Amino acid sequence: MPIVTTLKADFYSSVQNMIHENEVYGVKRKTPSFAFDKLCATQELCLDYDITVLPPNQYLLPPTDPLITFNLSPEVSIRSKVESRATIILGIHAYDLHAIKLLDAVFTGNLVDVNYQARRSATAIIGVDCLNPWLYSFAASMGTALPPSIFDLWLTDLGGEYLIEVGSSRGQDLSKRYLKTKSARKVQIRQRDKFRQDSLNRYQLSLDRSAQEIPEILDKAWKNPLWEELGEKCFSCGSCTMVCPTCVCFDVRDKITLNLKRGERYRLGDSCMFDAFDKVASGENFRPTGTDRLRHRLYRKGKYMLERWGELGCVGCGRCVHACLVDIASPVYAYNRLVKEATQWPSA
Amino acid sequence: MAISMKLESSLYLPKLAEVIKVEPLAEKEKLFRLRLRDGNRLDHTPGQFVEVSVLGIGEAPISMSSSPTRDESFELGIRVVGNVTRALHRLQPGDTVGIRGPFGNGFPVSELEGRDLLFVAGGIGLCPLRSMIRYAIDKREQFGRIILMYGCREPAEQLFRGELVEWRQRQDIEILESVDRCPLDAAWEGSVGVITTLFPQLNIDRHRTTALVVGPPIMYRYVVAECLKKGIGKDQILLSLERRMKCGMGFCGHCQINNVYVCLDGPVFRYEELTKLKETEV
Amino acid sequence: MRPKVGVFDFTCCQGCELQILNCEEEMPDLIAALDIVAFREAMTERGNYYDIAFIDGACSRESEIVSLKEIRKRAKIVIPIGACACLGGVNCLKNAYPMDEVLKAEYGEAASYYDTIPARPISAVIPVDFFMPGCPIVKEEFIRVVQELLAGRDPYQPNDPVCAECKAGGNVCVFDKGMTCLGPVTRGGCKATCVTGGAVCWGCRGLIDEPNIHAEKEILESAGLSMEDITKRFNLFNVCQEGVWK
Amino acid sequence: MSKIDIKVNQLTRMEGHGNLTVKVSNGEVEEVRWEITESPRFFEVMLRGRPWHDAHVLVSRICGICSVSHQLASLQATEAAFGIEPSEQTILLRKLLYVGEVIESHILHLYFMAMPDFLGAGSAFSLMKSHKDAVLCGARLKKLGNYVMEIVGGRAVHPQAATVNGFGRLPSHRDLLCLRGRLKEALPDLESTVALFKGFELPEFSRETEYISLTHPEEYAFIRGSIRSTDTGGASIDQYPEIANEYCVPHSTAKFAKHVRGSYVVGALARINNNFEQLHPLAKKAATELGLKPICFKPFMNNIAQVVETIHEAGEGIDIIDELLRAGIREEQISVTVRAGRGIGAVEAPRGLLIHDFTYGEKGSIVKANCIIPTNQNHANIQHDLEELVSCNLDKNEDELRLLCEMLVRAYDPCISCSTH
Ligand SMILES: Cc1cc2nc3c(=O)[nH]c(=O)nc-3n(C[C@H](O)[C@H](O)[C@H](O)COP(=O)(O)OP(=O)(O)OC[C@H]3O[C@@H](n4cnc5c(N)ncnc54)[C@H](O)[C@@H]3O)c2cc1C
Ligand code: SF4
Ligand code: SF4
Ligand code: SF4
Repeated sequence: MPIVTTLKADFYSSVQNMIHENEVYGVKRKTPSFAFDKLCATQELCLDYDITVLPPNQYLLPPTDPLITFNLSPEVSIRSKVESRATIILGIHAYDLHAIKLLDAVFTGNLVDVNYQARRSATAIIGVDCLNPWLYSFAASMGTALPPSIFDLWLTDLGGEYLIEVGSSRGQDLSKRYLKTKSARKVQIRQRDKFRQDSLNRYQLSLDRSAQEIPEILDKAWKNPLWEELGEKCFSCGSCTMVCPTCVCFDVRDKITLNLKRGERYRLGDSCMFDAFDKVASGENFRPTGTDRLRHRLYRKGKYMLERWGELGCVGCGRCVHACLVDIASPVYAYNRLVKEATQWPSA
Repeated sequence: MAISMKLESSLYLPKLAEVIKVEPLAEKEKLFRLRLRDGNRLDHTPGQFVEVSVLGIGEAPISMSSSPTRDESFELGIRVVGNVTRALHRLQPGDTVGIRGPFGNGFPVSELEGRDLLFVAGGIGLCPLRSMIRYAIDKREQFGRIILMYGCREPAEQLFRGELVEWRQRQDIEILESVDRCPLDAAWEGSVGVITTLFPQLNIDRHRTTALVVGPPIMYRYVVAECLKKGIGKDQILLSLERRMKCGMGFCGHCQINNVYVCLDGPVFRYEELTKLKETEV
Repeated sequence: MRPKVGVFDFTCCQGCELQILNCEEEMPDLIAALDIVAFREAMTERGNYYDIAFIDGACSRESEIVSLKEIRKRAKIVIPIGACACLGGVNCLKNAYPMDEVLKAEYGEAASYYDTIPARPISAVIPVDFFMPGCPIVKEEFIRVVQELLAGRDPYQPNDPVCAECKAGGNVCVFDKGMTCLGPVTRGGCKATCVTGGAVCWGCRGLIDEPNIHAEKEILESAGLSMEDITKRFNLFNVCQEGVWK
Repeated sequence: MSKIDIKVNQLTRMEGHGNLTVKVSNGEVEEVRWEITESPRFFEVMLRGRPWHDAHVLVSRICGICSVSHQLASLQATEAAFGIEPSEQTILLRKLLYVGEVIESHILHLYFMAMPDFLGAGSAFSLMKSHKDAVLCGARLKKLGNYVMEIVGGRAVHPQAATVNGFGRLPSHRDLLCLRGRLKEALPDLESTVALFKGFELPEFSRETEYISLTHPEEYAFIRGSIRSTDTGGASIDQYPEIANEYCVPHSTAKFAKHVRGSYVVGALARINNNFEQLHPLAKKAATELGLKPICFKPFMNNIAQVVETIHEAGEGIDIIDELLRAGIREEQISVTVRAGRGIGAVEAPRGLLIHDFTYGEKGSIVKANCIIPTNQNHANIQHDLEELVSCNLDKNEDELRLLCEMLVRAYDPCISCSTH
């Protein structure tokens, strides 16, 4: 696939055209942070950002997502409901794209979740390299600071222009339709690689071991007192999961009209950190304490998802590190502590 | 541009089923006989479950109680505990429910062929086991001994009393029954005490026997210990687990135990597998 | 048969009843689905038996205790609505003082004309079947609870802290802006409307079932609040849950 | 009618709990009594020790219907105490927030509390069958008022965005454009409201009394200004204790008030009587059409004054938005420096003059608070009106007289839970 360049000024006017003809979700300022939101004007777009409050998953797995609709009267009937619209996500960072790769594995693997799939295939992804990483991010050490090859277009800010890597035929079409490009020169590609390399060195948080070792570390850590130490402080507020790009758990509920004639079944985001997540009707709660839940979450991120879906469940974005008000949610902190203490505590 | 697709392939789309018969089993339990509106069979394996919807209330995972060896209808034994089950209990013949599934692995039926089957049921646990019991009865010649150990809290809580009478009369099934306590006015011929008190009377060939255990979580630890004492292999003790469950397909995350999903990898587990899971203390 | 519904008000600002009237869009369907037989703020007609009684306001007079008991006798399902009815709400701030002092402060010489007792939630006076917290109640929640009751299920009671919906809604946490918040221990279900609306969570929906009070105190203290500030903060809506706090 | 014995326990379609007693025997009025039984909540006590940043959150809970008024009065009291002058943008946004409250509150009264009387029904719910269009028109306008408060304040009841010296969250340019459109679209509904109320026959009753409201040289006063009386002219807001003269009556948990006569009136009619000339042109036109001009001594005309003010606020709303859009919405630094001192905030709640008077200690907590509520100021006048209304309607039968009395009380749109704060 080709690599091209475009002048920044040209790029921004192309974005204006893109907005005219498409539903474009881009990164905007949300003081003191940034957020994905529907773009109305090109001036709103901020491509030089460190982190967004929420990952762009909301466009693939909306907070509430109807699954079926039904009629109860005059006759019972059920229909599946899939809402999707052609969408462009503009400005995604590499770690968030890695997360989408994981979602793809979860929702379009052996069993296909049509609600996800319909939206996913209607969504074009234009990403951008994160050259000035966020204080809390540790994507470099998770190996997620550079994009997996599932993007349509990928931008790198070279100063006066963007270097654009075309990743798919949809990207090709977008580029043809909207962008004024020249092919990239070798020196520009070298420049990109250098910028990327520099950015990797700019991450302030990092794992003390390679990400591949996390499952092994966790294998020996089930009874580590760290879980208790952290878990005691947990609010069970689910903030860490709400901001996480790889959290996919959901609850399912029914809604019915006041005249009891029609209704809808929808899913909505749930969290394994909530007190009642594992509670069954008999009253049994299989993960009754904050400690149990915190440990489960960090095992899921560091081990279970990898074993089941082939990707680590943490992409190192750092959102949970910052979101947790009692500073206990950080995977990098927990994994590093476990590495340090691995020799001091008996394994389970 | 909004595209609203109606995809019939959605895994969340239940099939409509009609209630053809409702039978009380005990104070809080009823047996529902259902048939899919499209006339198709569910073709389940004993031990599998379905997601039953009462539209407008919600969905609940319920084990198949009937054997696939019979006609195209199927049966679910349901205890009232909350919203969906309460709504189910309000249903009358002719009413409609939604059914998704069957889900889960079920019992390893072909592997069980030729073996002695020790069914250990606690309370509502008889519902899922009944599916396998009836399967074994219908294909009686394919299996060795069939032993049913059934424990309840009180005689009045026994489910499938009519069938128990039938089974007791058969020569080819052995039945051991217990109740935790027995009111003075109740007629009761079985033992009094928790289900494990039945084990001393049990004589089995430990090499030929597979135990199929379903009951409340606290029962498992004690029953497994007894089975092990009898010399049944860790891989020949099968347990069906209950967890909170929403989708039934490994997406929603609720039923996860360490890295296994009860809905996909279970609900039937070998005890041996469970010993490797740190979150189940069976 | 449409269920007979009564809406009653006690010591409160009647904002929760107004929230019901604010369901403008759903009003025709609500009226079709419910037989509203008592709703003093909006209607003159009045019935004597209720399938569902919604009660707005705290109890703060002897006469209110009598009326509440009467309503309980006539109603199948009693649902307190709003912070005042569910928690006692702001009304309980006066409980810090002796009642005769309170009366005197307001009425001076004429204090003896009037009576008041320490304010308390409805559940402290009569058994209740559910509660719909919030100051004011959330319209959507009211509609949902009615729908669920009509459909024949127990209404769903949110029990996750406000933070969850706050984060899921994409808010920047107010702690990042140098403010403080009761979101981590307060019962959600309001879509974190106060944070979304530019303020902080004041705790109007009461505590979740198992709040981590210790951790909340810790984060408020590390944000610079004194124990006195923390107590005041918490007391705005939750005086009656003070025991839990201390 | 020689003997009449009216006892209305808990008047309906009204905010709060009030009872009405009328006794007539042998053509002689024996007793007329307007009685407030609402449970007092003691806000002045609750306010003691509250920190400055949540005083407005607390006082908002004085009233669910006019929570914005209470918030603004208290924010202004706090700002006055701290010597803060909010920005032009803040004032415009507060006015806009107010537009929402006035529309919502007036429409709620007009359509849901007053209208059933004119159409011989017990509630707007029962009018859904016979007068569906009118009820739906009312619902739409009410929703509009709520929508304004949602956009500017965060939600309709106890909005959250307004804080000391600013707004915690600002509406976006897009929000405002949308809001402007909605206000414009509502004009036909407002015209129908005029036509509807023009068609109602208001009871003929007039009694000369005093009307008091805020007044402001540059605008039809809602959120700022000084005091003005139809009897005694101007006064500054810190003279309020000499104006209100609150006193207790044994049968009422709410205080009563009087100025130079035995009673006075605040509210929509008082504002129109004092500030008629500053009404928005659209509102003036409606006033003419509805036959309302100052000074009007007919209490039932308060309903009409509310119609006129609703139109005024809709017109104002559009103008305010235009001004905000011209200047562009800017994020502002909200800075507050705490100091000890006293501050008085005065606004015109939908039901009339509302004053909050706070004294702060060194650390920015309230040491003393006083709230003067509109309906308190009307209670005595309601009582006097009732007395006269009964004595000149002794020819009516008991039911007719009861309805007339109830309608009179409702015409004041009393907010009793407020008045028994
Ligand atoms: C594989 C499998 C097979 C099963 N087979 C059967 C079967 O054959 N027969 C049978 O009767 N049951 C069976 N069950 C159990 C059955 O699924 C549950 O009883 C059912 O889901 C309950 O649903 P409900 O809507 O009626 O109850 P709910 O309304 O969901 O809840 C019931 C009770 O649980 C508690 N509860 C629920 N949610 C919460 C919460 N968020 N917080 C706190 N408490 C909560 C409440 O106390 C409530 O009273 C099976 C379960 C599984 C997983
Ligand atoms: S676990 Fe935390 S750091 Fe990892 S992907 Fe999720 S939010 Fe980001
Ligand atoms: S780890 Fe932190 S963010 Fe996550 S649930 Fe616990 S307290 Fe909330
Ligand atoms: S603002 Fe409050 S409710 Fe929202 S996340 Fe922060 S602490 Fe929680």
